[in-house]
Amino acid sequence: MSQQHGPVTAAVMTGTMPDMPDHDGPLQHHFDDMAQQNESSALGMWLFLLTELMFFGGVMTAYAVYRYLFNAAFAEGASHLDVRLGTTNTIILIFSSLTMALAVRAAQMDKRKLLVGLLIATMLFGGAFLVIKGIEYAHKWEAGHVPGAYFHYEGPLANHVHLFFSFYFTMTGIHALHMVLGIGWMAWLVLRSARGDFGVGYYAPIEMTGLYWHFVDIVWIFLFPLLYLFGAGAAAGH
Amino acid sequence: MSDRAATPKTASERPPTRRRRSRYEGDVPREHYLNVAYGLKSWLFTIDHKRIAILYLLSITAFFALGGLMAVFIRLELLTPAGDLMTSEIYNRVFTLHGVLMVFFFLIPSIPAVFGNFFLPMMVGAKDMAFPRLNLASWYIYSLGGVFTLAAIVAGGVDTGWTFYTPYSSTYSNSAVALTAIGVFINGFSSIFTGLNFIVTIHKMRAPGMTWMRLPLFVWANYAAALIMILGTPVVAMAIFLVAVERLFGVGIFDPALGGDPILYQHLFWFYSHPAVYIMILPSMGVMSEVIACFSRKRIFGYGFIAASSLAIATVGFLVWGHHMFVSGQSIYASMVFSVLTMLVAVPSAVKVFNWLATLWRGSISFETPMLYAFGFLGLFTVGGLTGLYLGTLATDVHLHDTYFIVAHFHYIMVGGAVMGYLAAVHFWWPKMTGRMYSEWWGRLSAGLLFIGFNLTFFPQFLMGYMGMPRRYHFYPEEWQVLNVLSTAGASILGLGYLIPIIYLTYSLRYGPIAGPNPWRATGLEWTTASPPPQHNFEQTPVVTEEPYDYSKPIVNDLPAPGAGAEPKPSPAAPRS
Amino acid sequence: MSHDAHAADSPHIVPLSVYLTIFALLMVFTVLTVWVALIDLGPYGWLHTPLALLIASVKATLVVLWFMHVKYGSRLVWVFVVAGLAWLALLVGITVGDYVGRTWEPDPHAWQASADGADFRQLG
Amino acid sequence: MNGSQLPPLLPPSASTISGELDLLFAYITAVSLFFTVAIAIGLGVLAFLYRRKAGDPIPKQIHGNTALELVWTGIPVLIVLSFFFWGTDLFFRMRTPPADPLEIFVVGKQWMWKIQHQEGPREINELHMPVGQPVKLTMTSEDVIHSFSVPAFRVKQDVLPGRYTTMWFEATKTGTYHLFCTEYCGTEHAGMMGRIIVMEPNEYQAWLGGGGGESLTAAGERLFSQLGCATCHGDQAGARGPALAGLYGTDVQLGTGGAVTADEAYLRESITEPAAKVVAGYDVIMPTFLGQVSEEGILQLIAYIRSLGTTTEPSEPAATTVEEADSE
Repeated sequence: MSQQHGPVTAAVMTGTMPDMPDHDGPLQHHFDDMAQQNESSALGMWLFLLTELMFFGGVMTAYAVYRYLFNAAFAEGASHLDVRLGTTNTIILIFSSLTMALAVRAAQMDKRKLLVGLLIATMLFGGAFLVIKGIEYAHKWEAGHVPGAYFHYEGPLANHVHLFFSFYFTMTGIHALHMVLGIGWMAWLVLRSARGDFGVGYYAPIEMTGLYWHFVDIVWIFLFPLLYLFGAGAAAGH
Repeated sequence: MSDRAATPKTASERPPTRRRRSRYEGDVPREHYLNVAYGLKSWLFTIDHKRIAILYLLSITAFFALGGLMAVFIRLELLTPAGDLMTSEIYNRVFTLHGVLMVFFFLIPSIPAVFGNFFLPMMVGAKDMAFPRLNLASWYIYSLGGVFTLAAIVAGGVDTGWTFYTPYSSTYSNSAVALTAIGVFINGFSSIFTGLNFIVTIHKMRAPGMTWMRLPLFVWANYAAALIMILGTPVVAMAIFLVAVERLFGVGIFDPALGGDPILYQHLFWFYSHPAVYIMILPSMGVMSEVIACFSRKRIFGYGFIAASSLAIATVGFLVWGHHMFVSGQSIYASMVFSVLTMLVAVPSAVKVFNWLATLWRGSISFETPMLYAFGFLGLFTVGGLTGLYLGTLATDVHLHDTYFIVAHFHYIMVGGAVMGYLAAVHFWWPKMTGRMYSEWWGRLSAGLLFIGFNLTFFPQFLMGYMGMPRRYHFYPEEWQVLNVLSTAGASILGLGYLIPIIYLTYSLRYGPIAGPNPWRATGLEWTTASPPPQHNFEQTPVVTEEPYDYSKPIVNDLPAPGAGAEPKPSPAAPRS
Repeated sequence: MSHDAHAADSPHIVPLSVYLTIFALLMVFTVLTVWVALIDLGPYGWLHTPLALLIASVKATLVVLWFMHVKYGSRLVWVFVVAGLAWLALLVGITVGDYVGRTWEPDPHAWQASADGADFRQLG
Repeated sequence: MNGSQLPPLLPPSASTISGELDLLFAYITAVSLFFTVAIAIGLGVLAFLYRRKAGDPIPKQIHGNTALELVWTGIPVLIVLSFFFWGTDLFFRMRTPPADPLEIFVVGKQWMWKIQHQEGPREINELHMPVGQPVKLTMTSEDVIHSFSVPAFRVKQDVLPGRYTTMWFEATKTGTYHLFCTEYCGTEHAGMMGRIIVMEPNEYQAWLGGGGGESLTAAGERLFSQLGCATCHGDQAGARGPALAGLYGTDVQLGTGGAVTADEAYLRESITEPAAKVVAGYDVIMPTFLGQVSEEGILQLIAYIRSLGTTTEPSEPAATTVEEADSE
């Protein structure tokens, strides 16, 4: 049997499961043609994104319940988040989505240099997002807002604010982890793109990574108002 | 397995068997998926769905044996009312491990990961799963999850029950909850990837002419189960992840001291874990459709209704999770809604049973081992399903919840249903997977023993449950000893019934008669190729021209002569949607 | 689907202007959502959350349809996307429904009745 | 239970609902038995009639029958709906306590049941109660989830940390019955067994009298002054906290708008999480008493607050319902 060793686990961890082709040709043995292979990749990726949706859905459900139960405390907790940094990050992430979309377009049009450049740009935007996120985390750490044994919060609603910060760190943490994996995967794609693996006939990995990245962007589009903006009105009212 | 793979070379040395031989066997060592490559590496790096299925078969058997051993300890302890065999700490770890191993590492992967992996691509006429490497990855993920869980045993075990209810699991338990939770979490991704592979394979990899209404019902059943895997598993993964995070970092989302609600965990947990029962039972039902049609030589009765009922079960089955929470403090109005939906989900299962019975009508029924298991399934699943109605009914559930009635009910579904179906599948497809027949006599004996042993083990538990005996009790009031002794006696027969197949199936690998491509004269693409199948399943891509379960013509245990039976050429416009 | 087979041979390349338009819209909606969050809606303060979620949904729809090419994709992907959203809605909706339902439960203040003294006689 | 021969196959039936629940159980069992036997016989008859005959004939292939499918879909739907309606009707009655029950408080703790009677007696893993009188339990847990189960009464209710759940039952027979914890709660889960002792009302009164100790409201009043609650929750106008007399059962206007009924759950929350629902017109200044008062203490405080009645004057403890009745 012709073995196709590959970074199986890495592929899975980044959520980019569709199989990589052999270097002797992108069409894998068990597909009839590239159309079938590409459609399968796309469907597989979308199904994976559905599971991701339900994965985030689990914690979103928990958030919805507690938001319903402890509305005031959640607004108070949210008012401690930095709306400016959150907005900046939202904008950065939209930029990265644009560059990602354009990277797929570059791959479709077989523009290798442009593809590499846009992928790197996407990674840089993603990196910038994570740096800002790190700054925010550091602020929270200093303020004692990291949930757990060292959580420190003065005020009558401390317990429920603690819950809010549990959600803040869990949700943004999982989101950031997805971004780290996506960036790592893109680094691999940059190498392969530079090598010339992708072209008009075969760019499914780029396209799939794009879907993944846009999904991560969508998650943030919801996290941003749910976590940051919720307290903004309250903060403005003070 | 490498021993096994060597057999074709020594084919001429074997004593002659009484079975007919295909023209493909005997003289020339034929290349198939088992002997195409040798050595551990050829197995650990395989991307052949059939070999991956064998890897799964071996690993889930190991986990089943371990989980079964735990069951032996449980039943021995409950032989006497006093907790005299082991301490409560140990007992709690034993039943937790029994549940975790059996549910997450045996029942959920059992039929999909072994027989789905092996036969789903063959049944739709594909060379492999859509994502072969993802398929292998899912086995590694499964194994990694298993390693974490086994590590948890070494680290002192876990005592939360397989349900990991908060806040006991998140705050109070002094056992290796986090390790086990991580193991189950990781294992969930294995299930997700298997389901994802199934769905894409069914949508995109069907052979020419294999329309949706020509799919075998096993494929439909696995499709429905795969939907649950990809939509449900992530939610329980998140729930268990939150428990692990709460234990490790004190991020207390379920902590009552912070105002967290422990019932919320139960919502998230059962959103998956109730449909998970259908992950176990739907593929088993799919096996039933294959086996019953084959051994009664009849087209399945009401094909469309059986296929649709699988989807109905998968869909409505998602909306009934709250029936695990009728006494939890959930809103009584939510309970009411969950109750009525639970009632409705019982109906498609009943429809299936009626259709199988109707299939037997005016058939030509024979009683080989897989059919005996199918009969066993019908009886036990009927009891299991009907006793579910007591639990979906609000008032009776209040009395029966968390008693041995529940234990008996879900064992009738999971063991009487899912495991019987699994064993039916093992015996039905064993000749195809290995090329050998097992001993029919021993097969029938163990099927009979399992049926008797199972009923003796679990029927008394219905009575105990109505008496009020709570589940997960290490010791109990004396008046229930008689029933517990009966149950333990049955368990010993049950254990024997599980051991026998392991022995004669292993024996058959070397000494069993050659099976031929189609020993049961069954329909379905998987039987149109050699046993064991060649590496790419079919010598040439099959073309489907007829509906499934067409038993209207004689079928022989042989392959068509090369070029003769195959369709002239695949039609260019293969329907894929 | 023949549609897809066609797409695979010559990919549907979306014009640059479309991407840039979507990008611009996303930026506009981002500014809008922050602005809406900061203004004081007075007695309609409860509208903050529905508005924020509405805007987020519009943004997500833009990303899904154009950046993720669902607008040009097969019907199958549409079906799965819609099914996934429906499932999420069921999970969130039914779970939150339980919590809302708990507040409706009748809680007859039996103590109150006995404190009023009206029913003492029945007990004797 | 004291049987010298075979053990019984039914638990004792000793509450007002246990008879009807057994009847519902019997109904479902009858239907289930009918289907199980019918399917088993059908299977046997079909297997016998259509066993493979010599010559291995090819049977006529039958596709199905839509009318038949509709029949065997429709009939089960009607049957299971009958289970649903009966079960739901009974469930709602099981969950709605009758007016004027005897109230008893239960605190679950790894691994024991702590029970407090209004009149003072406190017991562990035993619940003494009178026959023929509805009993309402208000329950909470100090640690994990427990479940209060009395098979003889056919009732069960989970006991949750941080929250009150209630259940009620009325015994119809005197005797001693099992009490179990049915929600797995840790190492000694199986040891969380107890007894329900149902007595004649006069025996129960005698037992109460013998139980001794201060009444629940008295204990609550003592705790109330110990904790200095009266400093803010006094009766005088302009106090820092709202007055508590006459509070219980009324609707409280909240500072955030809206209103909430001052029931046990609200009172508990106001002690453990004072800032969650603040009464209109008051500042958020009360510290939490979570961790400073045990769950039993909170129940005592609530009993005391409830005893303050509906008048503005602190009145006689109203927990004397049974005593008064008895004195007649």
